[in-house]
Amino acid sequence: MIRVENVHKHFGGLRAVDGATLEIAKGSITGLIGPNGAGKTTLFNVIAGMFAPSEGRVLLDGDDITGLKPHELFHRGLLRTFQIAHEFGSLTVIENLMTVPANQSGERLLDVWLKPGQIRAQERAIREKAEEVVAFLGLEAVAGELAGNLSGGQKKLLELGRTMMVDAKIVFLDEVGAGVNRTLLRTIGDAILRLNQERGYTFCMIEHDMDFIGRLCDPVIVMAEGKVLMQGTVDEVKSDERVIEAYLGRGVQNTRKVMA
Amino acid sequence: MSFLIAENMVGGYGGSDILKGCTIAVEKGEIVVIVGPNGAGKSTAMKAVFGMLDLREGSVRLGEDDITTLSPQERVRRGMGFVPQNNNVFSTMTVMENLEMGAYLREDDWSETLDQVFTLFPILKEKRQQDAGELSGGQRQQVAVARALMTRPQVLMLDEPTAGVSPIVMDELFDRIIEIRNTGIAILMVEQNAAQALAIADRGYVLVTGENRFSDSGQALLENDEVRRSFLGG
Amino acid sequence: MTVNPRACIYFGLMALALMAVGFLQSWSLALTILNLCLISSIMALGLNMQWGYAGLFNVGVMGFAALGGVAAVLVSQPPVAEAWSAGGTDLGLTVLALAAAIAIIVLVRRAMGKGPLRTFVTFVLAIAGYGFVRIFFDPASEAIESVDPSKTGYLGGLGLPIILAWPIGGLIAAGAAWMVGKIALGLRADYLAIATLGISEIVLAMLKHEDWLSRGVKNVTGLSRPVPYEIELQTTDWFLGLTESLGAAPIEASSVFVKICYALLFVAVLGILMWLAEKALHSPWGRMMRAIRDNETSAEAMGKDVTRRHLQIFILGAAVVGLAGAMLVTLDGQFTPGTYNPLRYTFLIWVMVIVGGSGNNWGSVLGGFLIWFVWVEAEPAGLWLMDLATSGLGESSTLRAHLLESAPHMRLFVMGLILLLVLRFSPRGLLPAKTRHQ
Amino acid sequence: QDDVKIGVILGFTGPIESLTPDMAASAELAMTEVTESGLLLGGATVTPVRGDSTCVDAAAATAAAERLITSDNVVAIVGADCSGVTTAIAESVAIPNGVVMVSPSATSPALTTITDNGYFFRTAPSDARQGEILADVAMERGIETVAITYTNNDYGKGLADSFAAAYQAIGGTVAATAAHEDGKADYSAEVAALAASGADTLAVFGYLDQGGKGMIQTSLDTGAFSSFILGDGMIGQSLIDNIGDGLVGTVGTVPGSDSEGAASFDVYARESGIEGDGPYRAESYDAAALIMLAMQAAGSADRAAIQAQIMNVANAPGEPIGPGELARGLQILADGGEIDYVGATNVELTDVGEAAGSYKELEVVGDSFTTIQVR
Amino acid sequence: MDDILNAIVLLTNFVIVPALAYGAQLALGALGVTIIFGILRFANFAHGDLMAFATMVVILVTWVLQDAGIGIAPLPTALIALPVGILAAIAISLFTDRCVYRFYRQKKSAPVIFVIASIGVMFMMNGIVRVIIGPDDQSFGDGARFLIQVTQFREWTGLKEGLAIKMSQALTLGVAVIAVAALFWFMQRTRAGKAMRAYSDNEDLALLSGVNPDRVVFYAWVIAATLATIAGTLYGLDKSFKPFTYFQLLLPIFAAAIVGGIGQPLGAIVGGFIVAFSEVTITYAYRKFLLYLLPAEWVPDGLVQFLSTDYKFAISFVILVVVLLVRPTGVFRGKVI
Ligand SMILES: Nc1ncnc2c1ncn2[C@@H]1O[C@H](COP(=O)(O)OP(=O)(O)OP(=O)(O)O)[C@@H](O)[C@H]1O
Ligand SMILES: Nc1ncnc2c1ncn2[C@@H]1O[C@H](COP(=O)(O)OP(=O)(O)OP(=O)(O)O)[C@@H](O)[C@H]1O
Ligand SMILES: [Mg+2]
Ligand SMILES: [Mg+2]
Repeated sequence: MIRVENVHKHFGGLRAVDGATLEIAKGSITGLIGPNGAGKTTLFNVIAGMFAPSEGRVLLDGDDITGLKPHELFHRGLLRTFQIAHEFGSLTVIENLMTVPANQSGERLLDVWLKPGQIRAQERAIREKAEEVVAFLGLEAVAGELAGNLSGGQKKLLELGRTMMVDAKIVFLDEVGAGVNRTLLRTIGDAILRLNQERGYTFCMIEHDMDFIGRLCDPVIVMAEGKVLMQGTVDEVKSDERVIEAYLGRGVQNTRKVMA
Repeated sequence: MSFLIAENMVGGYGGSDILKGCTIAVEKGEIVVIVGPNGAGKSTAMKAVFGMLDLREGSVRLGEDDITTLSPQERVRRGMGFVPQNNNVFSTMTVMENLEMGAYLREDDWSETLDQVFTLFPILKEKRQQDAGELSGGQRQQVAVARALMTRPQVLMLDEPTAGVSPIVMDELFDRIIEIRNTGIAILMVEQNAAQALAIADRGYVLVTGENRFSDSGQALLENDEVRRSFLGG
Repeated sequence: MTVNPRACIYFGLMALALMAVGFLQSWSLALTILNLCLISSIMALGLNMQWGYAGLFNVGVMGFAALGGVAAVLVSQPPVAEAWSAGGTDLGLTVLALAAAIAIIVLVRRAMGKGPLRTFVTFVLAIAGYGFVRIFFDPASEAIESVDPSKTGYLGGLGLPIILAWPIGGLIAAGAAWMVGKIALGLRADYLAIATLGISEIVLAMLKHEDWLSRGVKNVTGLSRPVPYEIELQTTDWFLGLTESLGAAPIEASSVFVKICYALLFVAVLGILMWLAEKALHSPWGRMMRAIRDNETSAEAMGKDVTRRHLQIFILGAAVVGLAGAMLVTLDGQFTPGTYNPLRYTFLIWVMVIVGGSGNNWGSVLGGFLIWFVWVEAEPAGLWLMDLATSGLGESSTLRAHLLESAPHMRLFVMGLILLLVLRFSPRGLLPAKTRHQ
Repeated sequence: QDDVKIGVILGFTGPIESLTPDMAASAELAMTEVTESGLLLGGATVTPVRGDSTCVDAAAATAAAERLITSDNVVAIVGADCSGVTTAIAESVAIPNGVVMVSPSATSPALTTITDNGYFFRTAPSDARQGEILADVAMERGIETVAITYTNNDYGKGLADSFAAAYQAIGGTVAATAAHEDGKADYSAEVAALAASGADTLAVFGYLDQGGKGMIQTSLDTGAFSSFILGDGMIGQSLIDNIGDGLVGTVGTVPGSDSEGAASFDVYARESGIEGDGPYRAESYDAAALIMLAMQAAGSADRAAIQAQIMNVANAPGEPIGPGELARGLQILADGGEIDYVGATNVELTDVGEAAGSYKELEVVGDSFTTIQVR
Repeated sequence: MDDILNAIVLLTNFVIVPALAYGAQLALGALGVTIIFGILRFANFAHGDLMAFATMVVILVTWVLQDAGIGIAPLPTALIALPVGILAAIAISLFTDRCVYRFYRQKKSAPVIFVIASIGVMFMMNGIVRVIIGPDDQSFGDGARFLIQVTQFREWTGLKEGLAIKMSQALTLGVAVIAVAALFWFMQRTRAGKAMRAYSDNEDLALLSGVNPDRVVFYAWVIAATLATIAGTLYGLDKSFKPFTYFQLLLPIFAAAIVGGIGQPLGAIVGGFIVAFSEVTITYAYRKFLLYLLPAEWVPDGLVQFLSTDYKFAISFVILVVVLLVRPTGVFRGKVI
């Protein structure tokens, strides 16, 4: 579905992404892990059109999408969330969600002035959908709150919620789990699975919580120093020496770690 | 009587109260972990303890003194250090300058602390001339913790220090926190990686809608089924 | 839409203030102030669209207002036949030459691939084109400007009713905004500010120096009016009859009547604009604009074409400012490029938007009213204050004389004081934008 | 009626704010003189009411005029100053309300043809004529090439145009022309460009405490020009005081005559702490004087009555009246006689109600302007 | 050879020296704006009027000194009065901060609120200065006016072209260089400077590091007021003092600050020179210059001027816009509001 071919992204002398080549299969939930600073987020940014790559190209269903703007990619069904939440701070949670759907006729000024009826109907539908998402994420209590006033974890949830407002083909999740309560994260994991199975979403997610990755992802891609280190199932990855060395550490065997 | 104790805090951001009478205490040489659902008021409680939020009720005491009305920078002077959840680095300053700012109030020679910090987070030594704003998410988090360590506090408060850091760094961080605790510093920490955090905690609080729901030793909380199911994802 | 009680109170107070002027000073003055309040409101509304809706930091209000103003000249003044015959041909050639130059540049750019070479060639061609166009343009402008320079010296306008200049002024400003936006909207906040500031200075420099078009600093006075002249009214039978039946003095009545006519026109324009603006702001479109203002990156990732939306709102806002500029020139009856200075046409409008409450259309209208009112009434108020403050000094004191002498400057002082007071006690403006907090 | 109000609308704030206080003071000097004489309409006092024209903001200026006319009920207006706001006030306030305006300083040729119903007068001559006279002065002194700089408004531009046209018509060469904006920080670019033209003489049509001064200062500092030709806005002692020796030999013209009028006004004004030879001060005095004399001639402070009498008191026949002699004029009028107000600037109004204008040719000798002749 | 020297002197006299001096003047002003922007994070529109206020105090003191016959010829007397002016400027800055800005700081208002508040302060200061000293032109310079005079230079060198360097120009340039160096050192190297940068970056976090915000704000105003006084006085010595001109100076100062990268002291200096040089070089008429260098028949008839001085401001803004398009945050990566 997505093919990344020899992508480089350099900041001055720093090679944040340094020749990454990988593929994300249709219908999969692909995990992307790697040490801090491995270039995962940067790669997402290149794929999602935030940065132009210094070199290389990105294909979506065989079409070259390198250099397309984020909003164009959105219309092709490519969505992403941000590692550091990017909410619309002065809109309420509900409004944040209602802003997402594309092609709202209410976003065209002439329609606003000339076709109020049509807009009202559309708005009703969108609002219902947004309320569904809010309920799902357990944000009812803050539905009318300005998104800027949410707690760190709530912002993360909202970030995820936005991708649920439209029918996406592929969703890139950048550390949705960081800062989210683990009980809730389980529910989110269930939702991701459901979206994947019932609606055929493809996911690619960056995550540091190996339990979460282990539950959802197959395959897992490991990045280090801007390159793809390896790809495989969770178990393959977990037992790979290089991955343990660079990323997982031996803390799993640590005496502190009482929980299995 | 604990070293740092915030009792019966009530307050919020102007609208309705977020904190509804919660109490948090930490002893010297003790790690206390706060867990709870998103939006429970954990960060708010931390800010309140640090004086970044006006309390309507309740008091904060450090050692013998009532510090409820002191300003945050006055609390820093008294030996409190804090890593907030968001916006926790100086993004237009280099990593090195971030660390220097951590040592801003220190009169003594802090080069030793700096060495310790660099051994803990080797990546920071490598990137010390880079602006913190250009770091990856996890690297920023490391800078934030390192900055707080540089203050050499008596009480160290961390709001989700491990959010977004890789497992290997997280383990090291926890190891390090234990070491710090062993030097007699009080540590108060909010965590969503709750299982790992409670494992090293001496005591833990579960905070829900601004109130203490459970408080017990870390081990006991981990073993409490209800807590595990509802809050630890287990 | 619910009625905001606070808005009612403020607008009520504003009405009272204007009535007080009517009773204490004169109705004619009250109406003069009202008319300018209305125009200021429209200008503030335009700026509010750019800043309040979309967060575009436009500090070039003056330029758009001036472009709107020049429309009044170009639409309403009679054409100057001698000037057309003196320079018309050359001017036609200039237009052709310009079109040709642009066409060549566009073609060459199409033919070449992207890269520094293309930029360089474009640059060289642009300079050559500039030289080429000037071959025709220089004699044209010279010929036109030498036609009776002390009276005309320009091409004149279309000789149409001046009211048409309002929408046309809006269009001209919109066209300029399109160009400015294409160039500068990629810049971020404060950099956009300085770019727009600069561009407004450029627009003004052109209006001042391109005499063949607008007479430049020699000014165009005596523009036609959309309403009757007082002098004519004073000798018109039906009007005299009217004043007689009302028992009013014809001279005062005529000037009040004319101002009421203007006021009605302005209110109509403001009413229509407000309806459109309110509809837009409280629609999904308005929500999208606020989202874009909050976080462009994220809006872009949510499928909103931020660049296009910015351009759209920038053009709309500029058009409204241009419209107001044309209305102002119509009311003044003259177009004087020297009038335009950033203090009066940019900063004062900004003060209106902020004091009113940015993001809120009603706030802008209120800000327009309040600030203009203060701007005018600060002069006598300053004098009065000074008189009061120095009354203890005795009639012959030189200090008192000096201070009274400088009283006009108290206008600035009073203006500043009021601004600071409003800002102090209502930092988000008198009518803050509603943030639906629960 | 024992208290008559006369409006004084000048740009007390804005670009010419440094010129206006003395202009207003001169006008008010005439009013005090009349009040103290106790002869106006059998002992009426005259009170000035000031309004701020801002010089540039037509909207604010009309509002100020509106206030003076409809609220303070002034019977006539001395003002305004800059041509733009003057036109705006005249057209939308003064003329519709039937109030006389006498401007001391709006010199734009365009004002000659404004449809004023006879309500607009000015004691300053139109610029068109000054340009011709200055051209002659320059040519007679053997200056054959000049560079021109003018303040970028209708006054500067108009004067520069008329000077250039007249000068070229009698064989002079204008090597370069550059406008300067008043109140700006730096004029090196303008001076540099003008200097490159190769001319030695710079004609400056601006204001002596504005850009005009800056242009001269910069020219002297860089050695770009050594001699200057000055328009009326540049004439004043303060220019010499500020700039010093470099100006020696500079020539200029200023409206006025060598009548004892101008000199005695200077002396008279200085007693009240006004520098009487500064720009437009004498004109301001005359403007106020004309209004009050017309009032006396009409025997009433009625607005229309004043308008009807302005021309009569300004022009012959009648007893000539100079500055400081208003009491005498009032007395003659009270006794039913006729006067010809000459005033400080040799007032003689053309049939469209503006000063016909004689000009003084001045030269800087030592450290002051000296009148060479009157044209 | 002489021709080449003449050409160089010509260009130096009419382009380089004036542009350097003007650039330095703008730079000093821009430094003050940039400091406030960098630390308190708003564009201070009252800066021009702060300069006017400070200069007014200097003038008043200078007059007193001149009357008393105290001076330091050949340097201007105003330099002795400078400290008083600086103190007055600091006092009024701190006073306005206390009465106006502090409130918004505590409320964490949006930067544009500060900007508008500063417009309010600008209006008020505008009024105060005019009420005290009046709107007129004031000259207060004394001492030697020139370092080198045109006639002297011609005599010394025997060249046809002359060169003038004014005392005030040399002073301004020197002071600007010293000021920026000192400021740079202060901000980058000293503890207080680092605290200021930290504060400007992330106010809350600075508090958590123990930075005393009141101290930072105090320093910021002290520096800005000092710079304003120096800039205003030097400018007044070079040209003359007039409140309205000081207000007008604001636009090029802002342009300079922004093109250099706002919040960056070095940027302010570079920005000042970019604005000044673009104004002078692009509108200069190169005919005379070319006449020295080329055979007469090669030199075109016109003035060889790229653009008329009418478009002087326009052109400097065009350059600004171009610079910003190429480097969207100014020459030295500035901040964004
Ligand atoms: N805008 C930028 N300018 C300069 N360097 C950058 C920029 N953005 C990222 N980098 C550098 O690129 C490298 C990769 O960063 P990236 O954010 O992609 O890491 P990551 O894999 O997402 O790490 P994490 O797990 O910590 O989020 C880092 O070393 C970072 O310092
Ligand atoms: N600045 C603010 N203004 C208003 N309300 C706020 C603000 N910050 C937080 N809140 C509200 O206070 C509540 C508690 O927030 P807090 O940040 O303390 O949660 P938390 O327990 O730290 O959650 P998380 O684990 O997600 O970080 C939330 O409902 C949030 O919406
Ligand atoms: Mg990342
Ligand atoms: Mg939190």
